Amino acid sequence: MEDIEFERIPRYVSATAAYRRGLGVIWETPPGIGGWLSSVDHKKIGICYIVTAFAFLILGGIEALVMRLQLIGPDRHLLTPEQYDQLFSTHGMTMIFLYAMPVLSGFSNYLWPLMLGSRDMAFPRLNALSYWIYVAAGLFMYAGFAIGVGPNDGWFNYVPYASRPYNPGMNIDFYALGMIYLGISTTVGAANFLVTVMRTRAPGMSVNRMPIMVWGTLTASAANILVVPAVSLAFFLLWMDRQFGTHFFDVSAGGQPLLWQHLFWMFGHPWVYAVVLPAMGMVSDALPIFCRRPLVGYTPVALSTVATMILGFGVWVHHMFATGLPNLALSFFSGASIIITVPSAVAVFAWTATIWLGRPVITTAFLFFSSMIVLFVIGGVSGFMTASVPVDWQLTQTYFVVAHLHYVLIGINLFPVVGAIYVWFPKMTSRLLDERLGQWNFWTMFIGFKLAFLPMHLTGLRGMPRRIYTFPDHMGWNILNLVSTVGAFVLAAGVLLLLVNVIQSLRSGRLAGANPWDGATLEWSVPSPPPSYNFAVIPTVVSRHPLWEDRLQESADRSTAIEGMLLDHGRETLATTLLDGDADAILKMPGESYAPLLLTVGLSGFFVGLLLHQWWLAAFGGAVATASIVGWLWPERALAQIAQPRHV
Amino acid sequence: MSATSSATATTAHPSPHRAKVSLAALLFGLVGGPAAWFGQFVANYALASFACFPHDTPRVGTGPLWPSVPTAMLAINIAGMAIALLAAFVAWRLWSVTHGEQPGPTSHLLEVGEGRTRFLAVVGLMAGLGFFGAIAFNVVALLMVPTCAG
Amino acid sequence: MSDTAIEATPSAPRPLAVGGLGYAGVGWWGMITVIVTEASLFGYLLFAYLYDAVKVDGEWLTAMPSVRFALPGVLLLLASSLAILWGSRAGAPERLRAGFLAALLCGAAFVALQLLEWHGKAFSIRSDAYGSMFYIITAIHLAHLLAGLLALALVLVWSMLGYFDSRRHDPVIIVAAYWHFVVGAGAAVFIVLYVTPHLW
Amino acid sequence: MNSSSLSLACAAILALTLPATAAPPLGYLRGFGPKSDPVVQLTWGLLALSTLVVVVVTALVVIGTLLRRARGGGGIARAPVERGGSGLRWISVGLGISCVALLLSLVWTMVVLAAVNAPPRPARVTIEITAQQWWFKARYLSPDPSRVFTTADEIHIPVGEPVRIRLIGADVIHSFWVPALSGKMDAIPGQINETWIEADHTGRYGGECSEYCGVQHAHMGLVVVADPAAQFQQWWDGQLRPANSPQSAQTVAGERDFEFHCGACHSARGTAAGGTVAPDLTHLMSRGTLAGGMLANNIGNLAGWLANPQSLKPGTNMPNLYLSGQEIASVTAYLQTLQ
Repeated sequence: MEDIEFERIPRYVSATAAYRRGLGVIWETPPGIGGWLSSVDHKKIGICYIVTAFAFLILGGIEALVMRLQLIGPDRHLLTPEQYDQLFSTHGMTMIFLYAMPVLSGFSNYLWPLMLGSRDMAFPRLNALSYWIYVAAGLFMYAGFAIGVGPNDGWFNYVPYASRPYNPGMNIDFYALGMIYLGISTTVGAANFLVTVMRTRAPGMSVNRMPIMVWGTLTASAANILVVPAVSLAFFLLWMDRQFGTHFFDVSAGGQPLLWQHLFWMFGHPWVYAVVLPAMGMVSDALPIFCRRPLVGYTPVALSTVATMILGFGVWVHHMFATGLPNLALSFFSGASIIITVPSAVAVFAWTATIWLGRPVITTAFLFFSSMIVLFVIGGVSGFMTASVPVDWQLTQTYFVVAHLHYVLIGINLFPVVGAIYVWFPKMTSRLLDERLGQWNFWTMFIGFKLAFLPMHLTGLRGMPRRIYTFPDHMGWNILNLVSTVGAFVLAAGVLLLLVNVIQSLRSGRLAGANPWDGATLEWSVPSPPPSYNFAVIPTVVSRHPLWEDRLQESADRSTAIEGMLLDHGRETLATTLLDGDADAILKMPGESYAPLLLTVGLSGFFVGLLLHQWWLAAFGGAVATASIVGWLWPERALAQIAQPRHV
Repeated sequence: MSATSSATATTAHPSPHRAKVSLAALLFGLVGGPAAWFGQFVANYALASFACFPHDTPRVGTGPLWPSVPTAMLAINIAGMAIALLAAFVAWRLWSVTHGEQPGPTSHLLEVGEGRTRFLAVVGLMAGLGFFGAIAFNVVALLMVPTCAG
Repeated sequence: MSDTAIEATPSAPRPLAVGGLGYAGVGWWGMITVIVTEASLFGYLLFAYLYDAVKVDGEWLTAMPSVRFALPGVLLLLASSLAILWGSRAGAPERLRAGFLAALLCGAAFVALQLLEWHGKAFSIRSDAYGSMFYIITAIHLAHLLAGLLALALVLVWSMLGYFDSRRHDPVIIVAAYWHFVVGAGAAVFIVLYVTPHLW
Repeated sequence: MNSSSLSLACAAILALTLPATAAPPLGYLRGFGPKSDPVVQLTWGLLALSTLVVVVVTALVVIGTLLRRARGGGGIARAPVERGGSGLRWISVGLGISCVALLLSLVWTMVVLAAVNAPPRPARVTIEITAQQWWFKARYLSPDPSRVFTTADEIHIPVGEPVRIRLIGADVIHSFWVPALSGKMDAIPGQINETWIEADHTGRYGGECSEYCGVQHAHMGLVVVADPAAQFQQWWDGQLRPANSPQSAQTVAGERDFEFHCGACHSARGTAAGGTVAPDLTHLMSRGTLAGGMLANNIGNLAGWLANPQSLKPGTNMPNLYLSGQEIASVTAYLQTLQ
């Protein structure tokens, strides 16, 4: 018989080997394929996310290289127009939806509980669900491409070209249903991040002590739960139009093509910020480690992260400057798009000042982060140019925009991510990446990137429209395109060097120890790789830089991860209050579960059924999904969800 | 992080002055500016676009659907600026109550940022002023760009 | 301010709720994120309706919508919300079950009214953009309501299994929050679909 | 090697690759009229400002790194950690300068927006352009119905006069773009967009659809020809004439074949060919290009196009007609008469 435990005064102990062993037994994922499929460990899920996202990055990169071969010179016939259209659409879909956001989710998944001093995310099973759905939705979206009917209307998929009369194949159906499906993954992931940051920070970690990366992912997640419904709805309405003859976007029966653009960009532009803000946060957290000083201007940088997102909700129409909206209406969006430069400038000046006022140690990671500042500024000013309505009337839909968005996505996502791999790979694997190969990796990527995309600004200024599968001679674009193609291959070689470094270092890299870079935040206080329970005792935080307190000497208090609450009655972690991180409750964490996988299988059946009009399959999948949800939510005694004692 | 200190030892609360300020005022200081900006932005956008392009044909050379639209937009704009300023003022008041929350010079507020209440107050102050500026940017458009195409 | 003293946390440890009771847990906070994202969905849905309505060249409405079914429906929803409020305030399991059962019945009656209204409409989802919008908005709301009914039923079952007492009843407050949201969304849908047409 | 010298190297490569003489046909860094001139100045202004910002920040990052880098070995763990200066002045000064620059850019943007909002004087010519997969139909409007006519892909305008463009999207969304004269304006089904252009030099200005519109988006060009006023009137009058009557036996046969094979889609006014879904060919030979600007209008291309449009422009709405060699020759000969 076991009595109900409603309250407990947690034991404060010093972490000893015996406690660690006990926690290991409680938290360890069982070995084997079953353990892997049912694991809810945020560290495993985080690494799975990162690896899967890189797989998609490589796929998207190969698509890009094929397109660059087609565009190496005028009038090439490597690809048919239809092949080219599917390639550029799939490339955009892959990089924006299947690489850029998931890779950041992977890092945040891995790092958040470690940075926040918690033992897992707030909803570990939801975490597994968001990963499985991401994989399933990615495969779903690629299935069309694999059988030759990939999306072919670009990543923003404008109607009416995406409507059935002009696009009768299944191409858009794969994309539409896949995006709705992927939206579920993004939404549950974002909800998980939000509750994690609101409820499971270490005691003492008030909102002014959170790492900037946490601010970044928090902001991105808040944006996601607000805007993902817009795109899911848009794709759902489009699918209804295509399959059931409704008229949401059909002009002949009172629908509006521009409704698509509004719904898409209300989502699309905030999303663009959501895929860069966490990466900017990585730079804000990791660049100072290599500059050997705290970030300059934490408060303005934290605010600028949030302010970017808020302003980001008011710039969606700058993708629609040429749609005929009245000039005054456009000018509001012009103003918002120009002023959004201000918070970005705050970050740039803060990073630059951190370099100038620190003593930078030039490692590969530092090179990626510091070059990111420059790439960010180039992507920023080209964005600033497109914010000016009359200028954008010329720039939009040309290669200038292609250059801009690649500077933004590669410069502010890929470069920080690769830098972050150099920083946190030792934490994940216990081995350092090779620095010598790292330098080669950096310079190859940097030079390749510059060669590929700097000329594209000029290609655009010389009038080359985007999304054309070939171009005639004598347009003044030949040499620029040749240079871009060469650069794209150099960039690809740089990414290849990264993979070589990763594989080689996994086997024979130098051992890292807990804190190879002498970092300041909590994740560096645990061994590499961290134990399954992360922290033997719940750490107490008294400043923003727990591991630098002795050296910064900014207050008399000291953070600790040595002594604290033990919490070992099963899987447990601490809930703290929203603003101040006061200890509030003991959370019971779920163990391994197949429910997320089963729910994903059910949902996959549901979406495949919808795609193929196999209503029995959709109904069956929906029933499996509903049953998994009910089973998942059924109160469990082990999770302290049932009031009655066992003997009743 | 020191291995010798104890979690049960007396550590400073992150916001010793939390009892001195009302959470509602803090919240208004934080969200007043952004909310005012977003509200006036969306309202003016809706007005400007519908008044000049109501259905399927733009009103070129005929002026807006309702002659009072420019005035209305300016009024909305000014109201937005007033709310943002008010939020900044409230945040400034809260900051002056709480800026002694942790020792150190004023620049510590922005850099070290200790003291959760004063951190939020100073963030509110910056947000209020910043979004006041953002709304002011829209005045430029209202004053310079004709309401509908000629 | 002269008061720069640093206030110390009381070092005496206090008991913490195990499993995070009610608002101290994570479930209720998770539901808030669900509500925010679903509320956004309804926001975009109603935006889409209003956008097509104001941009259309010519008549938007096929016929002025009748409130014959919708008004009793929305009143039923409001009544169900009150029943939930009444039921979830109490520690008594009988009152909880009575309140949730009443809400469930009100919700089921709303579903019946909705189906009756659909049945009697002169236009279909394929007639024109208005028809498409009308049916999709009411259908998406109905889907949310059905999910809410399932949740209410689960709470009833769990209550009958004796899972809840006056301290541990997280699913009650979580499902109640969701139900209030569904009712609120229903009211918003009612205002946009049935009230605004009379305003222009 | 550091990133600024690298950027310089890139700039040098770019400079070398650009023949200074050949102006790119779709470039927009030079304007040719009151609609484009203020925009061109603004573009250059923002480009210069942007370049300056990039150079300054790059220099700051590179110089800061080089000047301040930790010297001596021992690895990162041995390097001391200290807060040093607050650095807030960097942010406040940087933001101050940025805000001034941004405000000036905004004001300049609004000035330009107001300047190009409406033509300097009322337009006397209005062209209704219907964009469709993958060509532009141009209808010249006039209060006098007898002066209305339709042409395709090549539009003439009087030099020095504003011309109003009414844009109709016939199928999917397209965009009307003549870079030297004006920025883009989309042609969207279900709504009519209006814009205007004006050229202050005579000449041929290239244009292109710039909104992705399907498989042949790459080949949807147009040309704007700015003529002196008298010549423009003459051109308009010429366009009103019906198609020339065929004279030779081959062209008479060609006309018959044309009516039979092409007339369901194309028209030649004055003949039985009255189709409206494809370009009006009444004065085909007055145009410089074929197939949405893809091919130069000469006899060889015309014959090749008639023989196999799908191989030249895969996916185009013109089907392969499987004409015999004789039919191709006669239709080509006939089309040559459509001056």
